[in-house]
Amino acid sequence: MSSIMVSRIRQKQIAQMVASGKRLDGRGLKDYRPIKVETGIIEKAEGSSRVLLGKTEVVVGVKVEIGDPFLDRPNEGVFTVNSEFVPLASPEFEAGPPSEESIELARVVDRGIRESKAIDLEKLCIIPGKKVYVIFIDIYVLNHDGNLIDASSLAALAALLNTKIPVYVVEENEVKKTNDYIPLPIKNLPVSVTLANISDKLVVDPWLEEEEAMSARLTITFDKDNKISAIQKGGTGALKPQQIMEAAHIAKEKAEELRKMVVKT
Amino acid sequence: MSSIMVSRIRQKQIAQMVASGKRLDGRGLKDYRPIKVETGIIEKAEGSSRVLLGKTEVVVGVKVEIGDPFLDRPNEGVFTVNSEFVPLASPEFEAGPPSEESIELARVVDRGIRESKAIDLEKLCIIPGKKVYVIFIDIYVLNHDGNLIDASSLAALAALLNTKIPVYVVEENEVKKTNDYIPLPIKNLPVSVTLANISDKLVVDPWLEEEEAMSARLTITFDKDNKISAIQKGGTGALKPQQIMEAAHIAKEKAEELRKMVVKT
Amino acid sequence: MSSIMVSRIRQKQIAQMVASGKRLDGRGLKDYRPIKVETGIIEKAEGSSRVLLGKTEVVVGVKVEIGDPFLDRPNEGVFTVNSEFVPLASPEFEAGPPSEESIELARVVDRGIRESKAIDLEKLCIIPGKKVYVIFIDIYVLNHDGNLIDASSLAALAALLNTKIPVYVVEENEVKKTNDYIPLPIKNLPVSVTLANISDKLVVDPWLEEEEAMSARLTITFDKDNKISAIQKGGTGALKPQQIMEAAHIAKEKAEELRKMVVKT
Amino acid sequence: MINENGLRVDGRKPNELRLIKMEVGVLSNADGSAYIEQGKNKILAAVYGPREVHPRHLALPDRALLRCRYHMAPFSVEERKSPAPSRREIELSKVIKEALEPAIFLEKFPRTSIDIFIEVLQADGGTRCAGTTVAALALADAGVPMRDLVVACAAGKVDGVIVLDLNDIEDKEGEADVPVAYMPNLGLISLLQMDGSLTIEEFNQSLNLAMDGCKQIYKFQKEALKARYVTIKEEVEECLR
Amino acid sequence: MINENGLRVDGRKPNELRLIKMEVGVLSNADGSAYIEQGKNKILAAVYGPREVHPRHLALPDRALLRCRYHMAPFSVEERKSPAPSRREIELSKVIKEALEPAIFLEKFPRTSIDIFIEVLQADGGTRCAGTTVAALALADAGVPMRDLVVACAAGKVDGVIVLDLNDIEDKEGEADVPVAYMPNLGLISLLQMDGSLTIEEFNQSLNLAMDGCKQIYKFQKEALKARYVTIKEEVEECLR
Amino acid sequence: MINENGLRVDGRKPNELRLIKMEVGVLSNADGSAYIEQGKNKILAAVYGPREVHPRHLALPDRALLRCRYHMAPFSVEERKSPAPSRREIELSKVIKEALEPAIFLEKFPRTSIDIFIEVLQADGGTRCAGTTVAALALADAGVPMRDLVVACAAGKVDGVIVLDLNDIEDKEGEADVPVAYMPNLGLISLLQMDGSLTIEEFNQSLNLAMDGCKQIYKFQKEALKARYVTIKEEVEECLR
Repeated sequence: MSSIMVSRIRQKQIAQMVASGKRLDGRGLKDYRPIKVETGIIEKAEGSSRVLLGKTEVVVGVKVEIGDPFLDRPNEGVFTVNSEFVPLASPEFEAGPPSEESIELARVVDRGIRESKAIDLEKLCIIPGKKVYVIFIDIYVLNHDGNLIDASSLAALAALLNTKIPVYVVEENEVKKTNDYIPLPIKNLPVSVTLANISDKLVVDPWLEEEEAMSARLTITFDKDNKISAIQKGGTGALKPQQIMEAAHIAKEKAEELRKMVVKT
Repeated sequence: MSSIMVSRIRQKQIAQMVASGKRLDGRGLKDYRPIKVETGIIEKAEGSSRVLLGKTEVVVGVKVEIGDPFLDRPNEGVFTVNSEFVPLASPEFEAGPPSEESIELARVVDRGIRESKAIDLEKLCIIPGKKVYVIFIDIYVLNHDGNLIDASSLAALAALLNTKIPVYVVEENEVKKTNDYIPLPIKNLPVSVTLANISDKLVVDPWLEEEEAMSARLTITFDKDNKISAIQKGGTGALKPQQIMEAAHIAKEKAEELRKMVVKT
Repeated sequence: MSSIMVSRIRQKQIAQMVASGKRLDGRGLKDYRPIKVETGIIEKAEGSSRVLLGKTEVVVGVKVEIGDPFLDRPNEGVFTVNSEFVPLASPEFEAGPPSEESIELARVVDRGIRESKAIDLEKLCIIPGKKVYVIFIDIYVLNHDGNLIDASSLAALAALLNTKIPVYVVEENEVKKTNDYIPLPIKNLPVSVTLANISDKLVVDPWLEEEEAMSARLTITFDKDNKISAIQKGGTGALKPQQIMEAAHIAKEKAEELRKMVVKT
Repeated sequence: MINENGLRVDGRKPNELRLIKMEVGVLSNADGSAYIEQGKNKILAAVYGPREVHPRHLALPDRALLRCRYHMAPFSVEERKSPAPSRREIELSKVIKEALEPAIFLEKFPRTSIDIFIEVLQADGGTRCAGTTVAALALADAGVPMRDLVVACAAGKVDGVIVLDLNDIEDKEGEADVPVAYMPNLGLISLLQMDGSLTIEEFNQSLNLAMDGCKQIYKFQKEALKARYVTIKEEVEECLR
Repeated sequence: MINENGLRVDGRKPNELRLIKMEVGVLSNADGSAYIEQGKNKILAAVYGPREVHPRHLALPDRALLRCRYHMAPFSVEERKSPAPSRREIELSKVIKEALEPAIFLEKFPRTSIDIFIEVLQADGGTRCAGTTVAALALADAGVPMRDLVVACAAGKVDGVIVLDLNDIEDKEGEADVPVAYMPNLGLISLLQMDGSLTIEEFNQSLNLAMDGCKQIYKFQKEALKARYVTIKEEVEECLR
Repeated sequence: MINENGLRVDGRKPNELRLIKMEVGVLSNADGSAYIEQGKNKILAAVYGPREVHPRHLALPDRALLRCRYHMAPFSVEERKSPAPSRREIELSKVIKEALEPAIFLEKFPRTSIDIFIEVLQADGGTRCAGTTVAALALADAGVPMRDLVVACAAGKVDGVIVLDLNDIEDKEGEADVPVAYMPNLGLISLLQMDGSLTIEEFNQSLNLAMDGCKQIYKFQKEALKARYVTIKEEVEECLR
């Protein structure tokens, strides 16, 4: 029996279970897998974290450099989110330029941070129009067992909360690094929650085989004030409007739970 | 019957007609297809044009920026010609880095403009050796039905004539943009004419199927004073010297006709 | 008989001969092929050389420019070694980004020069922290008949010894080129010697077919004071520790011989 | 950006669309094509296929391979854009493909590819939505069998007001943007993104307003398709360009 | 960098290894995997295969194709590293592959590939050696049949003294670095590089010291493999992370 | 750039070629090879084929696939050139291929490729012409059956005078450059480009002068081929390098 056939049968099995309100791994439809968050695991990075979401494993490293501001934002620091689907994480991942999935992931995480104004960029200006902090947030997927977006956005937030930035002084228009470090100024706490549509039901935190069985995926990012900062629908299927609103309400609740896991860390 | 066979038969048919002085689309050997030139179609670009040459369709956009001059030409502005064969224009075009045909096209158009000194580069210097105007001429092929070179060089000229550049003032060595615009200074009007060698006869403005049937192609660019500024032979065949001189005389005449279409616009 | 079969038989033949102390081309195990070194062959380059090692042919060109120093070495010039395996040199070479073999070659030659401090980088500073000489050493393989590393490092050394750099003067913080040239300051003379392990014997300077028959390759670079500056093991086999030390002693002797060929040039 | 009369920077009311113009069948080489102007957006779409897949190993045994490339011309934006695809263009290519895929009977054409090319000639905010709308027209023009058309429109929040079909400035300076693609007969949403800051209630309003916008644009789509097939061919060709 | 008591910058004696921690079977998707910490080095290795070769034309008729990718995370070094493979990473991928290849019975799996991925999460000098050591563990974990394990360690010269297992500063500021990979039961050397300046005699000492280091690390390798198979599975999984 | 005696910057008369030196069969791996010096130009060409096509899907059912790569060494020009092919090199590869193609009986070798590699070691103006001339020799050396040789030379206008075989300075500072490739026995022109400013009459003169130059260079080509085959092999090999 071909592996495509096997996976078809498996997908049917998953769909039937979800239709009857159950999941193959025993979780309830709105349950996350066990989550573990560690921080400070990369001493050479200014901030870092590792998140385990079931068997999905993601490391985020934050590096801090000095660079130029954007022309239209002379008084603000700059950050970028980059994601690597390194081939040790999955037989599906290949070395080479980032895949569209990897780019989508990084951009969804980026939007959550950017739109919630999680990083206080105005505090990251050193010389207006000339020198600002540049924050590199690198997402490194080490094992792919589904729902990389939630694992990555959680890891990104944990790593940002863990980040210390060097203090610089300006002497005669020259920037000088001191030996002091202060925490990266954080103003908000965006957390994303992803739901999959399987058999017309919404399940939270789909694992890999559920992702193969789902028709569509919806990721909603909530900030600390329960406002939505980002949404991304994925997958080749479509959703009913009422499903979307139902997903939003579930996500709001789940986001609060997840946020507590990171902030307490 | 394979599509290669069909196209062979078609090529033979075209060759036989040309041998008897006729063309499959009813044109005389020295006739261009209907030409339509529009300008100012992209409001956000400093200059733009669209040229329809039969079913061949090309859009050219001109963007103007400030940049560094070349080291050996400190008092001159800079221009570049770039061409994109986007895949919506033909089943033969592929996404990715520019093909050799696309690069050749851009370089032939570039040579016509550069060698005829069409753009008055010396008027495009803002601070000698430091800041000059940089003119980006982007050729966008939207539908490929043959003779892209003539359509593109006509569109490039039309777009340049349509271009307005912002006026800059220099205050304390800083360049400041004003709200004024002036026309891009144009000194010459290069126009290219392409002929195909089919059945040892020269036909002007080959369309796609004629390009497949031709043995060689010759493009000659004339400036407003009837001087040749650029020549490019293409195709895998060869030409007799007397054919080349014949082509030059035809092209001179045709170039004048085409030039009038653009200048009147 | 497939070409793979042919080459297997050939490899066996080579291995058997080496086992009995002989080589297919009549050389002794410790003999180099005939070597010819020419310099100054590219007049437009600041330094150049051509080395023939049997049928292996390598050209090295040295270009000298002005550029920025590394941040952590403000008082030193910069050099880079680059290698091109151009497709005219071998049916195995392909156009495109450098292969891992090409990168390895360049880096082994680079290490020999860098670690022996062959170029006196401190004399290549023009304005500390701002302007230094940048030396480009480009290795161009024209015919590949084995042992590219030794041919290339010999050619690189010959080209460096042949290099004249333009004299610059600093006037009001501006760097000005004069018409004078001085020799590139050279402090050391690294020479690499490569041995192949075939039938558990070491042979010096393997040619192409020996490289196909060898289990491993060892390159050892000695400086003028008989110190080792670089070592690189290659190939998919392994070596005994005593073989390595034996190789080191052979290489030391051979390196002295080769060095005389270049220095006398 | 909302004045005392409740009007927007370009004079529109909050729930008002920009001027929209659509044309179907505008390119002769493509199997299907369409053109849209929505505000200052000017976007072309072309469809090639179902056709042989290149490279072949990408072919799917049970359905057509759908591919989509959203691309912006270098001159389409204020500052010249490099022609190489940006990360943004790669993401949008993916979400537009996923917006169109549920509408297409891909299973009817196993081992083939259907390739959608969207070229933004001028960008003025909302290009992913207008690009989706025009790509659906090109698919229809190519005769690709579809469950429903797909039509897209954004809503969002500007100066505290929920507004429809944001233009470039509103998109950049506004509080939130919610692009939505909708299959009007199936009542399903196939593209949904959001960035900015909205309460759940505001998001709900935006989603509903965007669907309203989609339904209005759907009428233009149907008219454009009718014009392609009903109006006399000569007349069409004349007014297309 | 050697103090009056003959101790090194991190307090080690010349012939002393850094702290080493190894774990086998740490990733669920890979066919084999392992993790190593050596000083501040933190490195993961995964093995996929023997499996079908992609692209197919690379398949070898008489043996498995061995491929190796050594790669550093952008945050693994002081200054952020671009994720695109550097020339250094390409060279190290090659020498590590050649260090492992003599130990593997590739001829048992014709027409397949065995792919080794090494990810350096944090780099502290000696990553090619630690990467080789951990990759050998991942190969064993994947059940790839091997003639011997491969274990790697560097020796070198710092402040005139021949020392074992150089850390980042010693590597950069020292006089020479000699990375060595060793197959302890076969007594063969499969990786050897050197840069710096050494007499033949000093090189001989370094080579011998590096082999001594390899033999010590080999013990950790065996323990880690034992832990993977002998210790109760649950316990292993708990302490792995 | 023309002095009172009507002589050019390098002392030549207007219709005088630069010094030319050619050698055939200079590389042992290639199926055919040749070397040319024309003024300070130093150019190598190699031909591989007819051989199997890689990648295979490029093979043509009815004739050989001709490919050509014109490439400049980084050290061949005043300012170091990046080794990646520039747009200029890509264009020249195309026009040189098209200059050689009409001379080759490609139909004799269906499903194979003939690959021409031209490496400019030193550039001094007119490299595309000298590259075409030397590539034709390499094709002949490879035993590729040809209708005619191909020989190329430029003419142009410098200080108002029509001159032959422009060198680097004349090319850059002159009024026009007309590179021409010619098949001397067929009397056909297979490469023609021009840039600068010429009346039709001046162009006619340049074209004729370039053809004259080609005919002269053709004699050198024939001698070089003779030398390859007639002269005693040992002698050849000695003087080649």
